[in-house]
Amino acid sequence: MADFLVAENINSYYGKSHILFDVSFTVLEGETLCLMGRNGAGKSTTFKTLVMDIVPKKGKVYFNGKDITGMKTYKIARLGLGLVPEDRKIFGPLTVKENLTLGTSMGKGRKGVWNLDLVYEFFPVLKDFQSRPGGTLSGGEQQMLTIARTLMGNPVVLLLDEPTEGLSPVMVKILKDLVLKLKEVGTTILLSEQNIKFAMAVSDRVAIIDKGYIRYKADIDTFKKDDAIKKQYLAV
Amino acid sequence: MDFNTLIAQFISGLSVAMLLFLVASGLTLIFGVLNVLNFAHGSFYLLGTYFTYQLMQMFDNFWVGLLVGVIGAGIVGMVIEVLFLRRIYGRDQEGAFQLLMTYAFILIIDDVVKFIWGPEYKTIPKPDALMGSLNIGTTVVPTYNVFIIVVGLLVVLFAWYFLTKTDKGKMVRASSLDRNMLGLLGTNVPMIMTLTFGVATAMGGLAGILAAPLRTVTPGAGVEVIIDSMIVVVIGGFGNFWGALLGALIIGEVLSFGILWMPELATVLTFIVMIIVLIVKPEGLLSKKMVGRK
Amino acid sequence: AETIKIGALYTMTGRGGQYGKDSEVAIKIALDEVNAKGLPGGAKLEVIITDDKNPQYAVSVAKRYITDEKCKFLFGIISTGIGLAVTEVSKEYKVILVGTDHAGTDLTANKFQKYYFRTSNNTFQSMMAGAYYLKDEVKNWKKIAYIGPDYAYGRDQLMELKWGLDKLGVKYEVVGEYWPKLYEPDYTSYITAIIKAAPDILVNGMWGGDTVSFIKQAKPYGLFNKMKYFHVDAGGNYEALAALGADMPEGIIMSARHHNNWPETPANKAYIQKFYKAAGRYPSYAAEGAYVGIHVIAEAIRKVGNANDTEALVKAMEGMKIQTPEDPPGFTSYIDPKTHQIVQVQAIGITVKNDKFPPAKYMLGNFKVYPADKLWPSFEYIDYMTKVKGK
Amino acid sequence: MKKLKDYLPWICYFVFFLGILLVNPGTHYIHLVARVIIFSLYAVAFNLLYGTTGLVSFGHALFYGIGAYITGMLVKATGPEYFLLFIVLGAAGAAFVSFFIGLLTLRLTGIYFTMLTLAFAQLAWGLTFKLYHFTGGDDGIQAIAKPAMLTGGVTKYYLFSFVVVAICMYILWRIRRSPFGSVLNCIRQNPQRITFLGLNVYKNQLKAFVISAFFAGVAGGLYAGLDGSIHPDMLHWPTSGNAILMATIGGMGTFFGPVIGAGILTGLEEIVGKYTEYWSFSIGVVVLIVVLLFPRGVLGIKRLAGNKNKEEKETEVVCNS
Amino acid sequence: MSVILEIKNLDKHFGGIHVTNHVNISVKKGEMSAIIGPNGAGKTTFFNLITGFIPSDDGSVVYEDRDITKERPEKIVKLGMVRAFQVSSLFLEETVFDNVYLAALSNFRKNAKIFADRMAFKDAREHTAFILEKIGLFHCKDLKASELSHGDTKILDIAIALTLNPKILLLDEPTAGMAPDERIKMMHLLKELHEFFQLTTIFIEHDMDMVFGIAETIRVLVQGQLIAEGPPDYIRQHETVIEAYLGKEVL
Ligand SMILES: Nc1ncnc2c1ncn2[C@@H]1O[C@H](COP(=O)(O)OP(=O)(O)OP(=O)(O)O)[C@@H](O)[C@H]1O
Ligand SMILES: Nc1ncnc2c1ncn2[C@@H]1O[C@H](COP(=O)(O)OP(=O)(O)OP(=O)(O)O)[C@@H](O)[C@H]1O
Ligand SMILES: [Mg+2]
Ligand SMILES: [Mg+2]
Repeated sequence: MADFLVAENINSYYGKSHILFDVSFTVLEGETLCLMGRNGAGKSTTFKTLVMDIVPKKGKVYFNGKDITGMKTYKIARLGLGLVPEDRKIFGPLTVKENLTLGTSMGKGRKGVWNLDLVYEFFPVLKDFQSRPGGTLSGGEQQMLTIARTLMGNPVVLLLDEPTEGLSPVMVKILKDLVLKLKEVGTTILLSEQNIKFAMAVSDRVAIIDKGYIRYKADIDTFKKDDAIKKQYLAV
Repeated sequence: MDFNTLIAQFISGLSVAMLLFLVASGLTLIFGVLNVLNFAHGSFYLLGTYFTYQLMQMFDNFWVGLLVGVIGAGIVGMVIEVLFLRRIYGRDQEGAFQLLMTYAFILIIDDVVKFIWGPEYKTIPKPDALMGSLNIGTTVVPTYNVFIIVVGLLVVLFAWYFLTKTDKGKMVRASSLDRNMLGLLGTNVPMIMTLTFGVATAMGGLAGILAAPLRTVTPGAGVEVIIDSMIVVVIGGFGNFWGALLGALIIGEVLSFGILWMPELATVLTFIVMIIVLIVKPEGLLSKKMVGRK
Repeated sequence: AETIKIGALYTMTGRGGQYGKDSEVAIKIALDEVNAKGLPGGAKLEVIITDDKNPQYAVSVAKRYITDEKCKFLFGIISTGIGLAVTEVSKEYKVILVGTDHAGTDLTANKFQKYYFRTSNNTFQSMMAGAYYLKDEVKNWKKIAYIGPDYAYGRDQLMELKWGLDKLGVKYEVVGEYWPKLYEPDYTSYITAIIKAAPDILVNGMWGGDTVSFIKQAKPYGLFNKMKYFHVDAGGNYEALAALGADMPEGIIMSARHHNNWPETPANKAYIQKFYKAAGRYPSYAAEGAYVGIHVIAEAIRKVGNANDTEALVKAMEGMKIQTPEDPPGFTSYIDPKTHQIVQVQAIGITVKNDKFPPAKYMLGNFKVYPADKLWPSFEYIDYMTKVKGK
Repeated sequence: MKKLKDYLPWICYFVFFLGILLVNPGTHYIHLVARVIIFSLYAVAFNLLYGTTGLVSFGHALFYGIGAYITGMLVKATGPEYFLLFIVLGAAGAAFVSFFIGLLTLRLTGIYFTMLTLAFAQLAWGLTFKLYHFTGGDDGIQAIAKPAMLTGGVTKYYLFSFVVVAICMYILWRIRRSPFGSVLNCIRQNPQRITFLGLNVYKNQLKAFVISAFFAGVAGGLYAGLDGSIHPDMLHWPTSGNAILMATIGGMGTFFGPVIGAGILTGLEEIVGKYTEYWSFSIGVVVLIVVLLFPRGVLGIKRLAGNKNKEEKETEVVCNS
Repeated sequence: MSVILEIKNLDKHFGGIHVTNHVNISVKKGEMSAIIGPNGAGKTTFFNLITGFIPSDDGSVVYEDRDITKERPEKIVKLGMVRAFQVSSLFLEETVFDNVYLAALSNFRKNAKIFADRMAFKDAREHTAFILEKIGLFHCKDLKASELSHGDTKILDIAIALTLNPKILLLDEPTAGMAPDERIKMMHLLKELHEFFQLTTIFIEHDMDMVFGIAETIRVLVQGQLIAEGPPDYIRQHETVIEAYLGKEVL
């Protein structure tokens, strides 16, 4: 296993507000790392920085040994970093199917298993609704569409920002199976989650971020046992 | 009113409509795709014409001029998009800033044209092949007008095919909705936007060039077409390509028959149509009410 | 020596921009002539030109000219609307305004004020000459149709022509009035409607680019073979002849306020030659009004001996005789003392092939000339106008 | 102390516009500043819609023009004795028309609204142009007399305009700071939430539209008296565009910004027009610069500078309930 | 307890989909209830229908013996049925105080005052302070809404709703996207508010701890139909609910 996605001392800002302070971590090839933390801790900001949606003022991001700091978002996407954003960003007036096909553009020239049929197999709802405008889907349906859309591009690294938000318990279960399946085919995953049970079920390692600082890193078994940490940063 | 007059007047309306549509289509494309109200669209109409004029001074060939004019208008459009418009995307009150920025370009381009080519009226002759007239029944229709109608229809077909049937077309539509997300999915959004703007301004140029043999080529001519084409867009439904076509047809025909029956009202007829449409369907004839949810 | 400043306002952008630019050239030519000849006390004339944009701005500039730049004269103006706004300033500040282009009859009729003078003809003069032409030169007609831009200029011409025809006792019937907007780009529907109305004569009241568009669009419909075309205030403007080139139909009746090929006097030829040398193109009618205007001012200053006594200058201009490029042999233009309108002959012609003034391929020819005093002043008409339009 | 800071702009306002009379730079410049005063009312009224409510009207010239035409035509018809009353009637006329236009246009949002207002204003412009027996058409209407006490020298009319405008500005200022003003300000930010506060977005926007039109009408009426002449150009779209320009240049997020914008635009027009016929090019370039570099306008720059320090401090405050 | 909200036969189609299928619900005054159901079951739509945000195809909504089926949303709010949003809906450029204060002005019907100073209303000021105090946002009243953390924005959203003196409070996924600790805080807060104000509360949730923790009644919507209704214990055991929604293994 190689260091696949590396954040090195990244410092990110919104305008003048300093959000991330020297955030560093590494995701190994094929593993699932879960980034945890309270609301406003900086998880989403970290995700956005990794794909250069926010360019860090300081620090570097490496993907597969290559420095991608400051690269254009779409180029990073074409390298295979697929972000599933927390706020979904469905193309409302476009149909579900059109939304899905838009996802393929990041997968150009890369092989992978995902295609329309497989996606529909995992999310039958989407098949039923394929010719409806994406904007008319319910909150949870949109969440599925967002994930499916990114999968269409056969990402090498999947960045999942709170994928279970707004999903019903059954759907959360389905999603869990999906993530496990993705791991099986070797997808590297960076996850952010508030649903701890879900996180524990799929992650290999855990990092905790608080007020923009990485406070803790451990593998999942150590973390499970470390109640003090859970209490301190996650209040559970 | 006899049948022949009706036909003649109908064909006149059609020909008026097609030129209106050619201008409005670029406007509506920019609007529908980039969410930009390109108030300067008429300036590209003007620029295309002057480029063609310049080329015809050198080569005396309408078709070469046309080609160069269209491409020229597109290139200027792309340069403006890259250097200026791009910087205001996503700003608060973006609409107002777009308006001001494109307004600034009306002012600038008009003066630049005057500076380079002078204030006098220029002439672009019709190509020889399209000189004469055709007889449709007992009605005389200039060949050139028929040519414009045909070109208009071709543009409609092409745009329809591009926007709804091709992947690029889908990207173009998506980029009007969420540029950021599209980028995250691996699409080179700035390039798409630049190209779209270029295509649309080239269409503006095309409209100007096709109109030139029938109209007066002069600085200021661009501003005059913009309000009419905006009304077409309003009537048809903002950003809707078919809407622009329908709007243009309605305006063309209403004007055409209005002139027969109520010549006193000619100058306000378009506005009357617009107000009626608005009362009945405020979002325009072919625009679906947005079903987006947050 | 003293510099006498003239504050000029001209449209320099958009459709009317060409008139402004041409006037600018003519002003330079006239200034050279005037200053070379000399003014009392070795004074020099100087002209400041500003783009007038719109009436509000023009008024502001006019006031600046007077109060800040100490201009002794206001000058120029292409649009009647701006002329009407600025004539108020002239009246308020008692500074002479010499109008060189705008043709609205009002300024020398119902809206007359004593500090206003005009050195080009008004629409009434054109249309009255037109009425004579229709009566005497055109045979066997009864039905006329009118098309003209839907604003004061277009409306006035029809009113004046009708008044003139009635006055001359001509019997006619108006079978259609068409009112496209100013700068209408597309006349196709009007053209088919006019052909349907089948008048004997189509009277057109457009100017500049609108004339060009209309003729280009009407020609392939055969409109010019189906009726007589009559367009005597601005139809024969050189800029339209130039823009139309070979597209100009032959034998249509037109006129303008100045012609480059008529009269073929040395004065006219010299003026046109000078203009061509300075600008690299032939002038449109507007230039001549400006050219004459400068000479009128210079002449008045010479008579009075200075430019400070406005009342004396007004007196000097009233009734002033001045030889202009458009005067045929044996005639001298003069300023009507009652209305301050320059009185000139009107020459109406028809289009004939003539490529001596490229890029025009057709110029006017077969001129019929209408003596000045038959046309203006017509106090009867001024009364009529005052009744219709108010003071 | 807060009070004084609130009133500081007012003090500047009075000091500048009255002080200029003491300096007495000459008739032309008084006339110029009189234009600034009148335009500033137009721009501030417009900004109630634009900066506050978030509605980009591109047809405000319509209301400005109606104010001017009603005032002018009434004076022409009956004489100048009731000049002030006619200005009020003109403004009322503008408000009346704006009510119906608002009913139609406010059903649409964003740029759609913008285009519609433009279309209506162009219609009115077309009509003014065309109905020349009634409006004088393109020739406009001249020799609009002023009451005896305002004639003779521009200073009297300057003072008169100043007083009228100052009163209107004060009213608009109060409106901006009233509960209603807050509602408008919040409609811009989140209309859906306004609905679920139990308030009707449409009605409030309509009110703002009518109020804004009323004061634009006052400005138009005042202008009719300034030059004694009116013209369809007052209703043409560049006049509407000027409102957006003045508000943006000065700072649409502020109350007094548009006043500064009016000053800058008028001054620019004066200076550029004086030196080049390529004024439209020059103005275009200035607009570009403003749009690109000073999106918050002149007054906004100051506010931004003030905010910077504040922002940095506030990131320290973490509000954890 | 009397019935405050009576929904009869409510029906809604979107194109071919039957989103709300002849739903009958009666809500008792002072009840704390939850609506659960799979994604796309029609929960949000249900809220949209009863608050007048979208029109229903059929059926009626009777609130305090008054038919409000065709009322405009702002009218319904004025009558006391108030909602907070799934994605918090705030005035981002305003301070926390001003966000709530505007609601207070609306509550005291002072919003249309066009010439008074907006801060001149003592009752509204006090009410605002009271609500902020109550909900625990008072100490950050001068922060801009855009500067709040995700959790606080949701609390502020609810604060705005409360300021309107609701009789019924409708909450669409109040804890979605919240960290576990904030979620627990929110749960306590809702319970407290419910008791303090005697509020009838209906909330939509996917977090089962929350649903089973505080709801007195749970209603289950599946494909637009109300398939079960009852106290937590009953729902927990309900075969169809488990199958359609909860799943065997609770995550
Ligand atoms: N657009 C923005 N402008 C300014 N500050 C922002 C912006 N977006 C987020 N922030 C601030 O940045 C900090 C980190 O936000 P971020 O969205 O990364 O948190 P998060 O860990 O993803 O939280 P959550 O679990 O709520 O999604 C927060 O304090 C937030 O208020
Ligand atoms: N405007 C609309 N047009 C068409 N279909 C719609 C529209 N609004 C909602 N729907 C459909 O109605 C169904 C119910 O949607 P709703 O948002 O009420 O679900 P929900 O129960 O809130 O789901 P979630 O828990 O995922 O938020 C969904 O299938 C959705 O796609
Ligand atoms: Mg987040
Ligand atoms: Mg929902």
